[in-house]
Amino acid sequence: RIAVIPKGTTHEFWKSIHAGAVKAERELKAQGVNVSIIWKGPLKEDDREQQIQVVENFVGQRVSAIVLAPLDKRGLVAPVESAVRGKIPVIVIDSGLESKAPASYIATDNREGGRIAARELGKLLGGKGNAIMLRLQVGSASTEAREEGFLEVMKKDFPNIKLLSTDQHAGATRDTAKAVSENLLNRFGKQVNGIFTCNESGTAGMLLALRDAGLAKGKVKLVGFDSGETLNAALLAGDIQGLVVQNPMKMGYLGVKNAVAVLRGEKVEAVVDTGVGFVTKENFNSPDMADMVRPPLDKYLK
Amino acid sequence: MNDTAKRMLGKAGPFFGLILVIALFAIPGESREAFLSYHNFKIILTQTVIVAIGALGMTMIIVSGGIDLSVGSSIAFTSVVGALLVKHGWSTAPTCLATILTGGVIGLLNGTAIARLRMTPFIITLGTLGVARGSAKWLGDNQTVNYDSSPINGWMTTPDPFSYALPAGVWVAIVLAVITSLVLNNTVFGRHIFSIGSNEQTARLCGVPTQRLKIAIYALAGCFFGLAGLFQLSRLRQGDPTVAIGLELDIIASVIIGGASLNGGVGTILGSMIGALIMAVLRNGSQQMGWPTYFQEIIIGLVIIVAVFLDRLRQGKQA
Amino acid sequence: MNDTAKRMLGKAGPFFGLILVIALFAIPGESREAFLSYHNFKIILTQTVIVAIGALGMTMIIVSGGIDLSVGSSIAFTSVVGALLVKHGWSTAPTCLATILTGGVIGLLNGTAIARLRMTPFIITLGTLGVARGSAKWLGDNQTVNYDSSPINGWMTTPDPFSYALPAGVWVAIVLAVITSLVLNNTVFGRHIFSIGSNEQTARLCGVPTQRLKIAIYALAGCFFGLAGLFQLSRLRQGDPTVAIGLELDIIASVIIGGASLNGGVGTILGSMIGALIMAVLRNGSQQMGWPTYFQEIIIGLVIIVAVFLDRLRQGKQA
Amino acid sequence: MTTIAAALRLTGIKKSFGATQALRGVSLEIAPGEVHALIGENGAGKSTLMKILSGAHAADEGTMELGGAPYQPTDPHDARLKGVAMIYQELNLALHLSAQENILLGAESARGGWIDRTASRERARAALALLGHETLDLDQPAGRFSIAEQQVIEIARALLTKPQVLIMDEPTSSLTQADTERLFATIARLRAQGVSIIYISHFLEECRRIADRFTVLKDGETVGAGQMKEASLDHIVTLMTGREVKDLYPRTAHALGEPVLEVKAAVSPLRLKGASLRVRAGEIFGLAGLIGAGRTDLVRVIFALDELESGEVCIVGAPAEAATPHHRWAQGVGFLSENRKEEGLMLTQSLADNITLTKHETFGRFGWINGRRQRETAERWIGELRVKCRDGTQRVGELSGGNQQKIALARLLEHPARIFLLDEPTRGIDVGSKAQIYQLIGELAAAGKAVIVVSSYLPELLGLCDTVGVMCRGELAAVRPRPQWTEAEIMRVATGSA
Ligand SMILES: Nc1ncnc2c1ncn2[C@@H]1O[C@H](COP(=O)(O)OP(=O)(O)OP(=O)(O)O)[C@@H](O)[C@H]1O
Ligand SMILES: Nc1ncnc2c1ncn2[C@@H]1O[C@H](COP(=O)(O)OP(=O)(O)OP(=O)(O)O)[C@@H](O)[C@H]1O
Ligand SMILES: [Mg+2]
Ligand SMILES: [Mg+2]
Repeated sequence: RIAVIPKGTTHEFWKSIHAGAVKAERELKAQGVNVSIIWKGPLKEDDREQQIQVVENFVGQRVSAIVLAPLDKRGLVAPVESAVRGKIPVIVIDSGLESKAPASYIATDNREGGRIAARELGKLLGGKGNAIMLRLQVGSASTEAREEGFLEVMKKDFPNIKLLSTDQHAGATRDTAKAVSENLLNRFGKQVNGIFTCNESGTAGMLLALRDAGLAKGKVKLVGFDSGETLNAALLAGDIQGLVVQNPMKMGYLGVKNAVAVLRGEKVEAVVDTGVGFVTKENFNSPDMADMVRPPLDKYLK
Repeated sequence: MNDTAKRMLGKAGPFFGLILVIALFAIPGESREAFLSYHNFKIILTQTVIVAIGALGMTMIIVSGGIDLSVGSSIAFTSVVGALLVKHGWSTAPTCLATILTGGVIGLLNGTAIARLRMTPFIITLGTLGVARGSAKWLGDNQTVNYDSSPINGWMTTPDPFSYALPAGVWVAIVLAVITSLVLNNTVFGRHIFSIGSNEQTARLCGVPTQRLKIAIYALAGCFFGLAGLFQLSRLRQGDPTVAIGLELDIIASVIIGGASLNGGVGTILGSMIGALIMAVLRNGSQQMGWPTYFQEIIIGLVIIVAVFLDRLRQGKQA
Repeated sequence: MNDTAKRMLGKAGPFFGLILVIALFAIPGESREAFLSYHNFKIILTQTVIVAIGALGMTMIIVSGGIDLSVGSSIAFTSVVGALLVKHGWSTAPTCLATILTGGVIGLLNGTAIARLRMTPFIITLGTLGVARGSAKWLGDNQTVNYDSSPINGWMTTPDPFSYALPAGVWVAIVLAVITSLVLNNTVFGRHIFSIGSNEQTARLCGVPTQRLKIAIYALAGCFFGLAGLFQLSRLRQGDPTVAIGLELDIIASVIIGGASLNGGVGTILGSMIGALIMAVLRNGSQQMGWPTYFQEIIIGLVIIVAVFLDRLRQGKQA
Repeated sequence: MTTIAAALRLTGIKKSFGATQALRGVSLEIAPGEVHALIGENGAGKSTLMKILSGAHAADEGTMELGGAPYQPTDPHDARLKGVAMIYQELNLALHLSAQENILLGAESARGGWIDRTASRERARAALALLGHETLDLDQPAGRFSIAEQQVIEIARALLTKPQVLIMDEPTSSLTQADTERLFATIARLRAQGVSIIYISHFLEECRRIADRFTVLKDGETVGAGQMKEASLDHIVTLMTGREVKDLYPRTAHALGEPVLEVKAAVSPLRLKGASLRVRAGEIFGLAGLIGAGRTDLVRVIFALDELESGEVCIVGAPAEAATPHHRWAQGVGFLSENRKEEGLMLTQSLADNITLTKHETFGRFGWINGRRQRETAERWIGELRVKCRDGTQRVGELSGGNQQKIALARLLEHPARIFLLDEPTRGIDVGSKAQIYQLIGELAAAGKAVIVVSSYLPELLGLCDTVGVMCRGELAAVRPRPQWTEAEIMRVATGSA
């Protein structure tokens, strides 16, 4: 029995990870290995304390292994180390953990994702103009890495692009993101040329605000992070110019695979990068983007 | 102070806190122009609609001496229901009706449990908070519910973003506020709400049907929450089961800032609407000022206290 | 029912809801063994510590007829302060003292504003909720505060996760609960808390120094929140400005589930502790059942209502 | 005498609250147009019986008939529709609502759900006019009125609907004589219209004056009934208490000492327009006056509950430091509010906690309370004042009205004060216990304490006090030794017709 613990359960991103894990489970079963995965997120989304409780509870149940997307790089060290001490191997996916205890770390290079976003936005703007970066939430490690990657490249490679605002947070939901976006666009709408938003809900909120303010359709270039039904449609409609996408299915898949491998006593790679892509209207239908933007969720989750 | 001046101040009174907050953002130079524009007030009004409609229902509940913690979850639930109905091809009018009534049914259940089982509203609605949120995720299959398009999508924006027209949602909120205020002050139903909030025992002994009344209050407030859910749907153009988390605190705060008492018997619709606006202006203004998020939180907290304090001072009410 | 049986039930009473909840998860087959193990109860107890310590302070406040919404933010703020102190090389004892006192100072400010400005606790502490949360992020520079290591880290775990020993935090919570309960029931201070919650006017007329008393209550409760922040620090091993968001609802719910009334004058520490345990068992149990998250939310909501309802039934209290 | 058609018939009514059996099988029969007095000690079950009649409680056993048809009200609303209205003993007002709204509560004038303000105002005025209070400000929130005015509002509410049966549970407990007279006139008028009235009062002479018949309750049982004209007062008292009460106003010999309290030209922002008085140790000082004359204001000012606008209050022998209730207790001044529900009792707390609230500190060491001694003290007072209750741990809210008053009084008597301010101390207390309380007050005076008694019950003032002051429109109009006063003289000064 392998526990797979995401950060939340409602975003499409986590569904893809779930699908990947199920895919691995089915493959292994077909090979005659008896595995079953338990998919369980924290009850309150994005709540560290809750996720710690989930991990503790699984340790209490003595599952065979844990695949975890930690909400915090330090906060979950204690329960993970306690699990490993209890002879339960842990595979970390998606976000890092400051500990040597986990057997393997499988993730997107978020900082690199931020860098890609900056390069592409810089290109879209022709290296000049005004840009805004909308952060997600205080304390969210993966998005903070994206934000830092973005700022790093912007400062280094595009000195002529002026950053109008980089310290506002979109908050937890699409609605809070939309309100913040509206307020920012009211202030800077006349000057801004390009915007980077660093996760799905933030991008969705900004998209709505741009449409309402009449700034969509490329008048203001929007580069987002992660894909999803709404965002894909907006990309094809030309309201979003590009999305940095990750490969969550692969994370889930490799997470379970590696967990089984560790249980069998095999060696696994300590760090696995699942790669990022940049999807635009043009390459949307190309086959190498398929897993990233159109994960076959129905095949595994129904 | 002479009497006319006092009465004038009394009338302008509820706006006191609001004026204070607007002044706070209007004085400094840089962001002033953007903040004081007509267009920005349009944005603020639009952003207030959902909280304001929720606060209408919440005012009735709080005046009656109750509380409803499930409002955020109810909004999420009803917006998911609305999105599913649109997705299944229902036309606009039945969708709206069904969404509002869904909110009404949640309220009806809350009210029935509170009135018949005589349990504290806090516990019942805390339970409903979980149940409604869970059910919303379940209905939405843990995802946002997307649909192609619907006239509902246009209610919270104007076709031309720079026109002087206000979105339909703003008008609906204003009209409902006027009606609710009239009902609270001038109908038997309204006065009975005040009476059970002021002294439930007395109301019962005087022949006010307290149980039925409570059920009616929660059900009606539920309809308001359903309507708020509908506008939430219109704003996001998708049903989102995770929306409006923690909104109950914002809505309750609006009502309390507006002068209502959690002990019941006191409160006005005008006050609650101004309370809702104060919260919205604070958020909008401090974001436009470009303050860091943590600083916004601090300022908003302080201004809430100061605004209410000044208002109490003005009223000379020391209780 | 005969008298002795009734009295027995009365004594066992507060445990009623808890037993019910445990029974709920103990009956079905699959997860039963894991759920009913000693080790799992150790986990549950550890997970209850922070809410329980918060509930101690909150019980005093609610019994006095007040409320404190800022508890979650206070816990975050004090845990950041604690982490910074450790990082700056303070040793354990002064760090603990300073962290607890930080909570006490927040409570002192709340209490002073409530008693002297005579404003509703709801508004004041809603303001503090924002201010403390913002200040925590500011102090932590929008990040978690990390430090190398500290003895504090060990207070919420045992070296061997499967040993029968309980972590220090659990013992601290138990001892404090006993002391607080004794103080509430057997000291002048405690009885005065009940008196102002039951009828503040009367208490004032009878010479109870209501203002000073309120300040003392909030300050003391603040110390409890500071202690909870310390254990939060111990649990996360970092100061996290975003921790414990929404925890106020959990803590207040525990107290209300435990039989206290938001109108003041009623409440027991035993009840509140059991309320906190009920919440923790519900979370733990429903996770172990392997239900989907949304289903857990629904069940937890329902069970809270049912547990309180049965408890009220048992007491035959219809108010 | 046989009643032809009873307007109301109750048979074998039983009711218990948990372990307390309040009614053990009471029967009662009332004819149309009859005024029926219901008499009994505190806690005898009078209010409980009437609450069953008005639908506020449900009976455990027994049947009721109204106008020959079975009658079983589901709630007060139902009872009111069926023609039964009640004035409750405890004031029942929604304090945030205006006087007008309180009078019309549950019976609003409305068209299609919208309140008709003009009609409402007229009806409220008409009801108040019956009581001679048509000038009351209808738009003030009820909470701004004095207790006596609140009582008037409460009575007006019951007169509003035209009931078949009107129940009055101690309507005059805080009315002055003039108002009582007007109420009696109204009662006579209603009786002439064929309304049956059940009248509960601890003022037996009132009952004698207006009632046709009476029923006496004791410990939840009927112990006697008959024609009022044929029964002597002593007979009724003996039925009530089960013993003979010889002297209703026992006097303990006491001597007057040095002045301990001086009030000089006190003026308050509310009603007090000017009062000067001097009270000596061992003196029982009575304050008489009409509703709103400012008696309550005067004692509140003395106790520093309200601020003085001008003038001075001087507690002899105490430093003139900050005046707050807290300090007043420390200076040896005790105060009993006329409003026991709002300012007198903690209804959710135990008898013991209530009685010892002002001196918790003395029940133990280092802030820890010795619970046993606290309970012993409570038990002592329960015995002394004959409080009907389970024991000292019962919650005060569960007691009958008169017994609650006894608890509020017990707290004050327990406190080691030098000066006692008693605002309507015997409100709602039965005849037998009153005598006991007068005895205790006399003993206080004998021990050299000063006592100020505010009362609207003139026989009480004349029977108890050494000195009586009469207030009129906010001014202390005259202070004279008791022998110089008669009831008529007090009324003459109080109404300002001198
Ligand atoms: N809600 C209650 N809970 C428990 N006991 C009650 C309750 N109400 C009344 N009782 C008890 O019932 C008995 C009768 O009370 P009731 O109020 O009818 O007395 P009463 O005759 O009206 O006395 P009084 O003259 O003091 O008003 C008392 O012993 C009282 O303690
Ligand atoms: N609890 C209270 N708090 C504040 N003010 C009060 C309170 N009770 C009474 N008052 C005020 O005191 C004044 C009442 O006059 P007061 O009660 O002194 O008259 P009184 O002569 O005692 O007559 P009675 O008590 O019979 O009405 C009113 O203005 C009333 O508003
Ligand atoms: Mg009575
Ligand atoms: Mg008075």
